[in-house]
Amino acid sequence: MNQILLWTMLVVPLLLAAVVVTRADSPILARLIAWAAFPGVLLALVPPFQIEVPWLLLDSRLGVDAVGRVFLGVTAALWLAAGWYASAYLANDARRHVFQFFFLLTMAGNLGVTVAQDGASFLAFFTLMSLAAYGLIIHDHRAASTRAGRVYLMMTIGGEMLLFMGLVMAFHETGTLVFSDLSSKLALSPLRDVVLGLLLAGFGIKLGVMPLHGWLPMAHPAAPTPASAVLSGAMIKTGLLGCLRVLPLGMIALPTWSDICLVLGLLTCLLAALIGMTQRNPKAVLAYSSVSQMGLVTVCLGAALVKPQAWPVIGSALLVWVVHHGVAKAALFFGVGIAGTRMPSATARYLITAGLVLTALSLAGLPGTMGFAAKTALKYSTANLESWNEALAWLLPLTSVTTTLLVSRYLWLVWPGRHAGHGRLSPGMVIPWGGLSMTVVAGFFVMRWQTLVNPAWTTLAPSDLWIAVWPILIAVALAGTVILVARILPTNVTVMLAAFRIPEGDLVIPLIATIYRLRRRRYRVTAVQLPQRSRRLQQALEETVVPRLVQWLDRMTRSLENDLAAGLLLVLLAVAMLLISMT
Amino acid sequence: MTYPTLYAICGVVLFGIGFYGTVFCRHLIRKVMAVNLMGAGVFLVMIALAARTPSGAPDPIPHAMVLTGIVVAVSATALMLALIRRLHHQTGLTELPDQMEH
Amino acid sequence: MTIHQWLPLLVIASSLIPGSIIFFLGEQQIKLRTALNLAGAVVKILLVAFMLWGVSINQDYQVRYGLVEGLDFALHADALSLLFVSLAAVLWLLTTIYAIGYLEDSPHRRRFFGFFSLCVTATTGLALASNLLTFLIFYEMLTLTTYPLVIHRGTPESLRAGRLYLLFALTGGAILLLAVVWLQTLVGPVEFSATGSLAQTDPALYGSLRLIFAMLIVGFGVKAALVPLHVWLPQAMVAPAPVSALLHAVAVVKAGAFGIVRIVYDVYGAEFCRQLGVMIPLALVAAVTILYGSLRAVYQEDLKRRLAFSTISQVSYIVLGTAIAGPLATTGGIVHLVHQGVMKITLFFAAGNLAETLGVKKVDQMRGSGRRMPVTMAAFTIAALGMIGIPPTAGFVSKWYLGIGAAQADQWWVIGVLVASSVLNAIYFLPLIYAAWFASPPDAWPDERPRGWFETSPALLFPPLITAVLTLLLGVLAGLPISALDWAKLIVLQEYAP
Amino acid sequence: MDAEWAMTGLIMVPLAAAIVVYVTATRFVAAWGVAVAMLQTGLTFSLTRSILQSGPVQVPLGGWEAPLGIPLYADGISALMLIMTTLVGVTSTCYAAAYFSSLQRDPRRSSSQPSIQTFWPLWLILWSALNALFLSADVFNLYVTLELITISAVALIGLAGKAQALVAAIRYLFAALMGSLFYLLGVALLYSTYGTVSWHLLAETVQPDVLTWCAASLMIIGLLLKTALFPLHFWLPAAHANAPAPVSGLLSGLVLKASFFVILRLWFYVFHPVMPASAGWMLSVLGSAAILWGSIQAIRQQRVKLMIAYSTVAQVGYLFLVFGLACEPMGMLAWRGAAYLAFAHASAKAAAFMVAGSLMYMVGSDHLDRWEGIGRREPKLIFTLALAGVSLMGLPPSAGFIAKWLLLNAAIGHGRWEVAAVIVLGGLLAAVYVFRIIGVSLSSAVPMPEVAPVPRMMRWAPLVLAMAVIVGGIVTTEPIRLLEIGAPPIAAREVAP
Repeated sequence: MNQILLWTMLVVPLLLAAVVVTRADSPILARLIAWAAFPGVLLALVPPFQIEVPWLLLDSRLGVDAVGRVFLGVTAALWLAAGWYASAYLANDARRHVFQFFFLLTMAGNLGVTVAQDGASFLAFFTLMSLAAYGLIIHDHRAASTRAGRVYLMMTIGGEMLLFMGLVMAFHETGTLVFSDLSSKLALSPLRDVVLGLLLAGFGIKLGVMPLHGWLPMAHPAAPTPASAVLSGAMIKTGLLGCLRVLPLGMIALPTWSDICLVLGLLTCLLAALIGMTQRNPKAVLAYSSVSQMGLVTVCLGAALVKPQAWPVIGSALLVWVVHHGVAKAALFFGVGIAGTRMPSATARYLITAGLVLTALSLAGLPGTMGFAAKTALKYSTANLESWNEALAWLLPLTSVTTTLLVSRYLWLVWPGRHAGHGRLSPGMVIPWGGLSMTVVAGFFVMRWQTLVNPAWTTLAPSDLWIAVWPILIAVALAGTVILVARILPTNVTVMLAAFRIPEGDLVIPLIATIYRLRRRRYRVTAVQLPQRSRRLQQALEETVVPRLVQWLDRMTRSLENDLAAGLLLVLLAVAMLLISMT
Repeated sequence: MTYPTLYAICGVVLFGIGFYGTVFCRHLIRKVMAVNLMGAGVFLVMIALAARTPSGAPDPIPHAMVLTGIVVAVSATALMLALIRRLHHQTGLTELPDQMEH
Repeated sequence: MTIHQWLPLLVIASSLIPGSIIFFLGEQQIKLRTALNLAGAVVKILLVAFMLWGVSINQDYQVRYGLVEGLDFALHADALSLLFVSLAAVLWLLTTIYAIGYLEDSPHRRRFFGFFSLCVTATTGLALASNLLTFLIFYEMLTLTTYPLVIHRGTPESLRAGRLYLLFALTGGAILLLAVVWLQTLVGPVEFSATGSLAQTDPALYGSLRLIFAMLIVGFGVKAALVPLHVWLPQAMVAPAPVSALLHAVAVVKAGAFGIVRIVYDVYGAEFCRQLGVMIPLALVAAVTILYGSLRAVYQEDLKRRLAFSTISQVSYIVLGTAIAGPLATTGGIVHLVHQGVMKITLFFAAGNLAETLGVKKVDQMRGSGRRMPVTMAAFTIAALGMIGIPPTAGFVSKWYLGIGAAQADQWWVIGVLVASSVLNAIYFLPLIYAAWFASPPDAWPDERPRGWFETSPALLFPPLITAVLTLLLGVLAGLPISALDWAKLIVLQEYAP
Repeated sequence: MDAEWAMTGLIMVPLAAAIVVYVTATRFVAAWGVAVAMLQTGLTFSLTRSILQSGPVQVPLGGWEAPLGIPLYADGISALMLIMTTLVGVTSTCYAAAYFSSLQRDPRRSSSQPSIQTFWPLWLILWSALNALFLSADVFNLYVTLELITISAVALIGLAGKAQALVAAIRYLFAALMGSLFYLLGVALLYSTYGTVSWHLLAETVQPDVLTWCAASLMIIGLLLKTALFPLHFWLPAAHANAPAPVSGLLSGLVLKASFFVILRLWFYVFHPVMPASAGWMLSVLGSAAILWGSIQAIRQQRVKLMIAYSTVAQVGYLFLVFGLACEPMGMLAWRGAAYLAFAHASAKAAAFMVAGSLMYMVGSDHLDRWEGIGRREPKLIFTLALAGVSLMGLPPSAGFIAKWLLLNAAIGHGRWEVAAVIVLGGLLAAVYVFRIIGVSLSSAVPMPEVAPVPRMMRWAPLVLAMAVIVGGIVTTEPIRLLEIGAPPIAAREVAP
């Protein structure tokens, strides 16, 4: 039964994609597409199991395990929501077939990644997801989308290659591709650091850790809203899943890697938030927020690599984080679409505004939301790291401040009613959004009630509350100050300040420009000079060597092929033969 | 030196003269004559060497060969003359043109 | 003679006889010719299938016929040859169907199909050859039967390409002949055997054996288009698309690569090759070829030329796998023999469809072609992704085995080469895919000729579709016991048997 | 049938037919030719079978034994040469019948073309003489048959009637006669020393002394001139290229092989023990030079028939490689290779000349420019040319490949890398001129040329011959076994310096 569910989950989106290609346009098909991720939700509820599929790829293992289950649940739920949302969002798009096609393929890949238990099938689903997502990113064909798509593709292929190399080496070191064996054996191999370097870099690209994040702030704003939601909510988590699958977490301490993870994680977290604050596109702000959040995830990984014995705690903290960020971020992305529409009534506007604010602050760890649980979990799990204690004690609250500022920026940009909306607010969009937003709050209570997570993370003790709240308050105060100052300052100064903006994709932009310049120059070298050289050689041959050879042959022929020469040669040969015989 | 040897050397000399003529003469009739001279030289050698038995009685076989050879030589000469005549008839040439134009 | 002796001959005859008869048919006897061609191709597949079944239950199919002393004509169906024969048989059928559609109404089809069949005959024979001499015979036959196909159009460019092809192929063949004779005078007639037969040679001959190895590689390298012997291949692109397809996927280029595999494993023996120290140079040549081919492909504006340079690069994967040696790399090399064939033929079919239906020949004319010819371009896309080595296509499986094989042999640099080549493949394939699907089509195609109900005629449409599906299946179902990968593993098991 | 009858018949049947045809001046002259061809096939077959069964055959004509009688002798190599003659002869006969009858029917051509009445008797005499030569058991008889061959061959060239052909014929005749006289002088010296002309008896008594060496040098060099070995080939290209269509093939295929056969006989059956290896090596060096020179000249020609004629110069060079390679341990390979190459070349070259003749008949010229696109009109003929070319290039599967394979084996086996290189290079150069013709003829740069119709037989005869060359590369066991019978004793000899 479980197996049937597994195969249904994997095959249904692919089959639907095949049907979409034929441009069949029926309401049933549209509904099926919206529900395509549902088997995944069901599968997340069954007990863990694993099956061997020797005929698939390189002896595949598929299955659901404790970690994968959480990822699967979040992923499937988000895709389900995105599916519903998309059917409403794109109802009038003439090219929705194209969107649906790539949407389904990406979905298949993303769901597959969560159930892949070996390197090859993981890589296969991972690639399917990554490449198909390209179609989502460039869906609207604006110049910015195309450029974003190109950068995305380059980095995806690069990541693909890193993962390929890493897995090849990992297989060589461990003799297996099954993750459960692979990570434990890898811990002991002499090439561990090289392999981990390659794999972490490969997954880091997907995860968007600085400095590998360039594609992310370009791609997420470019994609249509439902796609951005899953890109940010579900797909970047596969990078984390990959790390969890291959890292020898809880087995040994890897001080170097932990340092790298912690430094990069914190940097990512703070820098991304700062850059994000300069953005004007709410989706770009959210994208940078994702980068920033993934920085925190990286910090967790670093923590787990310092203290293996703390892994059970950190692991569950990460899972909570995954669930929370996925749901909240998807809700925020949906919110961008919803906030931009014409509100039917003031009540609706208030409700929607409240939902947006709640979700946004949840991201910053507002008590009573899922974000609080996640934040607390993070704090607990990173406690007692010998050398990092001091720094983390200051830096983590700081990240809360920056996150709050970032979501404030987001709220400022999307605040319902500030701009004249366009388009109708359709229930197909509101229901998924509302569902997710409610989950953000409800999730907290579910967690309290469940013993799945550490009970300490969900106790609303005053000290914990205060620790969670003061950064938010500081940030709100800061934001208020900024708004006030902006009001007071002369207009030309605000305009000047507002002109300061870091482009989406920050570092990547100059890099890409350089690559293109180089490529053009190279092209000139190979395309023009090489034929010229060979032409010169050919000319030399045709004009000097060949005529001379022909002349010489003509002369030889004249002097050799005539009666006189032959007569003389006849005698000469006869004498020569005689002499040779006699010697 | 015995007579047969002398004849034989004579024959070889004739052969050489004929060879010289064939190669160096350009007029075709001269060439024909030179080839015949070569042939005559060979026949002379054959006949001379027929006297090789101790008794001095000539060996009949070389004679038979020479007779055959003469027949061959005659027919070859006839063919040569016929071809030369035809060539002359067609082109007025009495010498072979140079090789190059094939 | 028993069935065991007849079968290899029948497999060869199944294309030889139709080919020979076709020459004597009239130009206008189209139905009969088509029927003959297809019948031959189907019979060949059936025979090969029967043979596969037989070999899997340890039947020994071989036939031997002495030509002169030390020169035996010998055929033997071993696992490696069957792999190649199966590939040739399947792709021949598809290419024939394709060619029938492609050459509709063009002149000299009798000549074309006659030589086409002979070309496959030579390939089959070469696959089944069980000693170097038989191999050589079919190798030369291949050169001769391909020439009329290359110059089929008879234009000055195609004649020039034909000349260049001959110059390289015949010179290579001559060097090969010298090497084979030399080898034979040193060690006697050389039979292919699973682990090579030269390991016991007197060490005094090692120098000569090295030189012979180099000559053999040069001889085969011409057809396998190893740099710098590749010059002819991009020029030969003037041939009609089915020819290019066959040339690149099965016949010529693959024959060279197959020859190298034979030399390394079945003549010298991998272990002995390493002992002689000839493997690393070979691997280096292959690596240079891979990178050079990919690099040049990036700058080609002509679609078929781009594919040609891609072939140069991809075929050397096989050589690379062979040269790295070790069971895993060998598996990768051998399986790529099949995978590359399937993928590359798809690409050429698709390129041919574009040229024939829309008149699209240049890369920059492909904009929007995916909307006009979705099935063709879907096939193209799958094959191109396969070339890059994207899982779960066939290309990934090959690349994976090459990678882990290189690791096994401690040749880490090879992984770098593979990755660099994959990146370059992406650089020259992905823009095409992008242009085809996401760019808007032009107002008018260069030379559009609508054919029938579908986007193009069914004979042109289905072959690439089938091979594209095969590309996917070979990758996705790589673990199945009847997959090419499994067969390659079986071969490797024999090569490395103690 | 009795081998004796077969041998006599092979000589007498064409001779008698020649006389009948000439005397009666019958209108059905071609029918006579075809009848002779059929008879010859049967006779050759029966003789070959008898040799395969019971070894070499010696027949004293009229019961007169050597030294007085004229014995006939047939061993494996003569049988192979006879098969070659019959094969080329039969196809040429059919080709000639079609060629001349269509000439007769075509009023525009008959004035400038040779009379059909003259061709047949000459050809039948040539045939008879060739058979006689291959069956001769004494060196004087070889001379007579050689002369017969020369005279009939020259007359056949003269049939073309044009000035160019006459010049070529006269030049050829002088060269051939000179060669014959050199040979005859050698025979005289031999007879005076050993008192016999039977090569069997000579082989038993031959001694290494000055007179023998003189005789050997004279005979072999004379024959070199007749075989047109480089640098004595000056007469060949013009003669072969300007002969009428059916004659060129005969000249290149058969007439040259006659004098080569005599050299082979003399060298391996008579002089082998007394000639030093270096003398053989000298011939091989000349052969190598011939391969290169002939091939390069062939490439340079603009007329197809000249190209094929120069190709003959090159192929003759291959034949002479055997003299340097015929030493232990690989000597037998070389010997077989040379004999087989003679066979292969005869068939392939005759086929090539026939194709050239047919196309020249259609287009009116054998200039390569005029042949552009002709292959699209006449694919079968070009295909035939390609098949013949395969053998000339020495590519498998063809008789030429087998022969070159054997020679190459011998060369490398003896460490003769320079020879091996020349063999291979010659093949490549051959490819250049063969494919030059094929490439031009398949060109689509010009509209399809208009051509005169040609009799069907002029398409089929060369194809049959070309197919025979291919078959000769596949069915090799029997011919090679034939060559074992009466093979010369290539005794243990030192490799040449």
